[in-house]
Amino acid sequence: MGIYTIESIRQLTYDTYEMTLSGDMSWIKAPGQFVNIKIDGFFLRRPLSVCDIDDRYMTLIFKVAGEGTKALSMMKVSSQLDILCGLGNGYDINVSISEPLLIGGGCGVPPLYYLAKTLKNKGITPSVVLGFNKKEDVFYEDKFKALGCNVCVCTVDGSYGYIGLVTDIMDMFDYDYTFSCGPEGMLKAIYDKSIVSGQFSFEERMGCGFGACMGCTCKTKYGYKRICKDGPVLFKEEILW
Amino acid sequence: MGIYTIESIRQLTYDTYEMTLSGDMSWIKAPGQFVNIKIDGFFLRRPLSVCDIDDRYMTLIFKVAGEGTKALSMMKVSSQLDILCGLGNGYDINVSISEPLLIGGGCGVPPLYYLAKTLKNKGITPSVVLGFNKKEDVFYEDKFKALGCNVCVCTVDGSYGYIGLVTDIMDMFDYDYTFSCGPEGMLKAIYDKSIVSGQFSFEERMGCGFGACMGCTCKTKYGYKRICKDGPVLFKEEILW
Amino acid sequence: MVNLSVNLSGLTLSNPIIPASGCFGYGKEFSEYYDINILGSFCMKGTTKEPRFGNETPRIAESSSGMLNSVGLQNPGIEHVVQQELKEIRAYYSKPVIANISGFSVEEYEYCVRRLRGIDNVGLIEVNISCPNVEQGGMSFGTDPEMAAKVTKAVVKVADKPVYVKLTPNVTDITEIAKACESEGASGICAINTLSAMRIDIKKQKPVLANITGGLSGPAVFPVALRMVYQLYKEIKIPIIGIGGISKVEDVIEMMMAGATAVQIGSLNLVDPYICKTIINQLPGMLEQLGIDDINKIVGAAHR
Amino acid sequence: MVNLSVNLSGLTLSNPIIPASGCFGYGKEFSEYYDINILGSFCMKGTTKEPRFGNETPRIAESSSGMLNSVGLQNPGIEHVVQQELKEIRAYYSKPVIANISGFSVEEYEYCVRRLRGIDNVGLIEVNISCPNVEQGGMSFGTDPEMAAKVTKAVVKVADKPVYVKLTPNVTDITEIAKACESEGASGICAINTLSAMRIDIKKQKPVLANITGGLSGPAVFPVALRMVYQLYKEIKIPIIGIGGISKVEDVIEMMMAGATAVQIGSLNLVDPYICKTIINQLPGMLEQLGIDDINKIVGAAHR
Ligand SMILES: Cc1cc2nc3c(=O)[nH]c(=O)nc-3n(C[C@H](O)[C@H](O)[C@H](O)COP(=O)(O)OP(=O)(O)OC[C@H]3O[C@@H](n4cnc5c(N)ncnc54)[C@H](O)[C@@H]3O)c2cc1C
Ligand SMILES: Cc1cc2nc3c(=O)[nH]c(=O)nc-3n(C[C@H](O)[C@H](O)[C@H](O)COP(=O)(O)OP(=O)(O)OC[C@H]3O[C@@H](n4cnc5c(N)ncnc54)[C@H](O)[C@@H]3O)c2cc1C
Ligand SMILES: Cc1cc2nc3c(=O)[nH]c(=O)nc-3n(C[C@H](O)[C@H](O)[C@H](O)COP(=O)(O)O)c2cc1C
Ligand SMILES: Cc1cc2nc3c(=O)[nH]c(=O)nc-3n(C[C@H](O)[C@H](O)[C@H](O)COP(=O)(O)O)c2cc1C
Ligand code: FES
Ligand code: FES
Repeated sequence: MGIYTIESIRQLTYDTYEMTLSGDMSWIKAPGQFVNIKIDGFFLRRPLSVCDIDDRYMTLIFKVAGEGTKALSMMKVSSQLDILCGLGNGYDINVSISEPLLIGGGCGVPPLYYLAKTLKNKGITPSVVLGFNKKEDVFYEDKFKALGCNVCVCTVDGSYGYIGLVTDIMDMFDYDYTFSCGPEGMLKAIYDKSIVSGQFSFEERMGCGFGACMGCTCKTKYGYKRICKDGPVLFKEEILW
Repeated sequence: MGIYTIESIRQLTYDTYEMTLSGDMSWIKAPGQFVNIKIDGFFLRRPLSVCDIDDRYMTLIFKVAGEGTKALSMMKVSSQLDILCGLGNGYDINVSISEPLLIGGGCGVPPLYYLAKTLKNKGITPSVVLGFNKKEDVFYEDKFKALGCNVCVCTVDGSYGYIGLVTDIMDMFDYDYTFSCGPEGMLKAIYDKSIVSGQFSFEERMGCGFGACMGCTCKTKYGYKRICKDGPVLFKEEILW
Repeated sequence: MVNLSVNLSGLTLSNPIIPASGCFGYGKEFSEYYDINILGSFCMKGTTKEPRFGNETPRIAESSSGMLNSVGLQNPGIEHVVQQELKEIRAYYSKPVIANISGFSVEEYEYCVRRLRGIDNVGLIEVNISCPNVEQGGMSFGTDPEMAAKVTKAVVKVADKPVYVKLTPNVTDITEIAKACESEGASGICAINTLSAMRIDIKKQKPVLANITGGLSGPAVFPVALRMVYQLYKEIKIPIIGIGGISKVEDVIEMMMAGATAVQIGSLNLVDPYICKTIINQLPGMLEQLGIDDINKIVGAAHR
Repeated sequence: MVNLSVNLSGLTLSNPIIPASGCFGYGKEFSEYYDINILGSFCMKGTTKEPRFGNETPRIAESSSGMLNSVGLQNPGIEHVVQQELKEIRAYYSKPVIANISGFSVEEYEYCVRRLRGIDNVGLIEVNISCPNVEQGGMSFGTDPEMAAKVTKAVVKVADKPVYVKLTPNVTDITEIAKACESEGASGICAINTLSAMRIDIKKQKPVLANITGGLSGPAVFPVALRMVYQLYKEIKIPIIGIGGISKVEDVIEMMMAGATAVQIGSLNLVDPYICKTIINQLPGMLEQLGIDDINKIVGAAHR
């Protein structure tokens, strides 16, 4: 737990915000980990994926989904937040892969950015598929491109990029592994379509976010797992739908 | 109900603060009225007496008595407060008096300041007795003096001014009427000691502050009265202890 | 245009928003803040046969997202309410109101309800068998299905308006009490009254309330109230007025989806006197956003 | 120096602060945040005879100053708890813990408690007859004094540690249940478990929790828990562990003044993993401020 200072808030789309924070970043060990944020007036913390991080700053991207994220979006620069950091297992990048495909849908996109950066640092440049509902929802395409990634965007209504779902365009790429994050329906579709192995990041309503309450448990082939502690990332091989 | 902006916060003693606010002052009709303040994180509003007011600004003085007033004391200048204004009957100054004595104890002092000012404007300069526990608690002596009032301060431990209770020193003045505000024990002592008529301002835990919940009712000689609506000021003649 | 009007056993309300008993006085104080004719109806402070002072003060305490009260049914008695309050109300409220009745014996309930016969600005009678703040009577009628049935039966017999029975949450099984009332002819059920609760002043080492315990209300109790309304909707056929912790337009919709035909808002009026007006203004927009054109369509929706 | 140590039926705790069952796992996650040996004790997640997955997700919802859970007693079963968890705990917690036991029949309770015989890092057994989140069993034992008595009797007979029975607030009269347990030999009472509650997702028009209802906990329930502990203290002689909504040091003191010998803190651990440490650090100062040199002196103080 620590106190973090809001350094900037920027509106990315009509309902999505990018926030950078400063504070103790040493808790965060892997891409795909998340933080859990205390927001004044709300009892439970709000989990958000780490979108980017360096020694001093952390970037989060969040969609205004309800009252809590709405309050977060209205916070002022230089105010402070109480955040539990470095939660969850994160993506395991020590798997033997050469052509990974990163697939993100909506507010599942943020953790893939730090993942792409980390892979890049390891000498692997991933391809990226980003799916949104419509043109107005699209964010971070340029950021991924700036990393040198081959990026493809699709929208459900075709108002931007390719028309359709991420699964409609993922075969435009050669890939030997998938890293994905997004709504469960999307994850399931990727699971069903792709013939290679991969890692999938899940969401669940959380009590604690650090493994104490059993609020977020799911069944896997290898027993019960807490999305918050043993996840949010699960390997394709263990997933039970 | 209205939104008021904090213009200044000043610490008067180790636990007492003076706050000035701007906003719609037209609700307030009489000295002795109070306001009811919504403080973030607390369900019930906090009642505070109007200490001073003009067209544009209102002054409140409050002691940090618990969590709510503590939070209030830490608010920042230029932030806003949701306040119900102009509550209660206030002191009736249309009584025929020539030498009123104002007697305030601790955080019962604030409303007497606006009362003194109002009397002054009517051409009556009241005498003032202020009682505190100890030297460190004393505030506003100079403010009353600046109005031209004859002011006498006493402290329970004698560390400042006269030693003793307000009732020990009130007879130093000639007076034909009392206006008092302070702890119930003090009010009762004044009631018992003084042979003239007077008005007494009471405190009670409140649900609404505007007469709707019957949370604050007391018995009087003329029936049940709501401290918040029919009070907080009661006439000596109606009080039942 | 979204339809907001609902029907309570023949009484049509322009919208389902009703200030709850004890939190709106006789409406007068609020009529100074806004024109209260926009309300579906409002519920008067609880009335008993005889005038009552109620409990000693302090009667109010605070808690996280809630408040405790131990007012103890302070009221001027049914005679005064009929002769004076109900007449004065006409000056600022032109629709029928809801009369909330309490008693310390079946006869007292009956007496009060009989006294309300023929009074045309009373549209509905709410029989409070759930007040936790009085010694005998009050809640004790609401914790025993037999007593609840007895009161209901007696009152229904003499009433010339629909009788709604207001239940306490301080029971093991609220549906059992409701069914007893339904079978004796209650036209509807109001749920919930306050949860029995207390606070202690740690400096004085004494209970905050003079009455020791009081009733907890406010947002803190909302999920409990919602659960009970949901349970009731499964078990009874008569309409339910959902009460407890409602503080925003979304809560109204949750409560109706749980099974309430209308809702009452209590404590929130005390801290925000404009809350009912605000919610009534927000309702059409909120429903439109959810794609609903008639508010009656959401009643019980969470059961489907 | 203020004395903080309290005694629960022979088990001495260095202070009265105990994390509550289901909100502290087996302590491991918290031991990564701070040295949990500072705790008076801690209560393990509820254990049943057989391993259980519990209810489907979502299992968590939020409300004003509170949360709802419908975990439904997920646990690896008593055998695994005895063989593995209780052994692993020794690595990071050197004092005796409290074992929280649930069952779906009297036999299951008895089985689990028997299985705990001779295990020296279990200091106390907490018999949970109050879980609102399981179909049969659980709370149904806690709403009927006869059933409560039956479970208590069976368990006390086979236990080699003090047996505390954990009660549900979802009853008309909690003292009646407590007295039944006391008379069958319970060494103490724990109160309260969660209040049955629900939330609805208005966009989906469906309950938020897969299990429909869940248990409300957190600051919202504090005044209800406090009232029940106060009532219990009047009616029973055995010690009470006060549970429900405690979020700060003042709440601990209120709860003890109401009659609790020790307290458990549940939900607050989930949102602030350091809460018990913070409160333990603040206790001596707070008591000194109140002029109290021995915490035992405040137990039940509000009754005097
Ligand atoms: C591991 C993890 C990582 C996430 N990362 C991101 C991210 O990077 N960007 C982003 O925009 N969103 C992310 N989410 C979703 C985000 O947590 C929710 O949108 C947010 O909690 C909604 O809060 P609210 O108060 O606005 O909504 P409300 O609906 O008012 O919240 C009510 C309760 O439900 C919970 N809740 C609601 N929706 C979700 C959800 N989808 N997942 C989990 N809990 C939920 C809230 O936390 C809260 O407890 C993530 C969720 C998880 C579990
Ligand atoms: C008409 C009126 C005028 C007042 N004017 C002033 C003033 O000008 N300056 C000042 O310092 N104080 C004044 N008070 C007292 C002030 O309202 C309390 O000190 C304040 O409410 C304490 O809030 P808290 O959250 O800090 O304390 P807590 O003890 O945490 O409050 C808990 C609850 O008790 C209520 N409460 C606690 N003490 C009192 C009290 N003495 N009177 C009424 N309710 C109380 C609070 O409002 C709250 O609902 C006045 C009270 C009344 C009724
Ligand atoms: C100050 C106060 C007084 C109340 N008086 C009554 C009453 O006289 N009769 C009654 O049936 N309910 C009474 N209630 C209960 C409310 O009508 C309502 O059932 C309860 O407060 C829950 O709703 P809320 O959470 O919206 O306040 C009172 C509640 C409060 C807070
Ligand atoms: C997520 C969660 C899981 C719980 N699991 C159990 C349990 O297994 N056994 C039990 O007796 N109580 C369980 N409880 C109830 C708590 O121990 C405690 O009685 C209740 O939450 C009230 O305390 P609080 O308000 O401090 O949380 C659980 C509570 C929560 C929030
Ligand atoms: S959210 Fe508590 S264990 Fe995962
Ligand atoms: S505080 Fe509500 S009537 Fe006085």
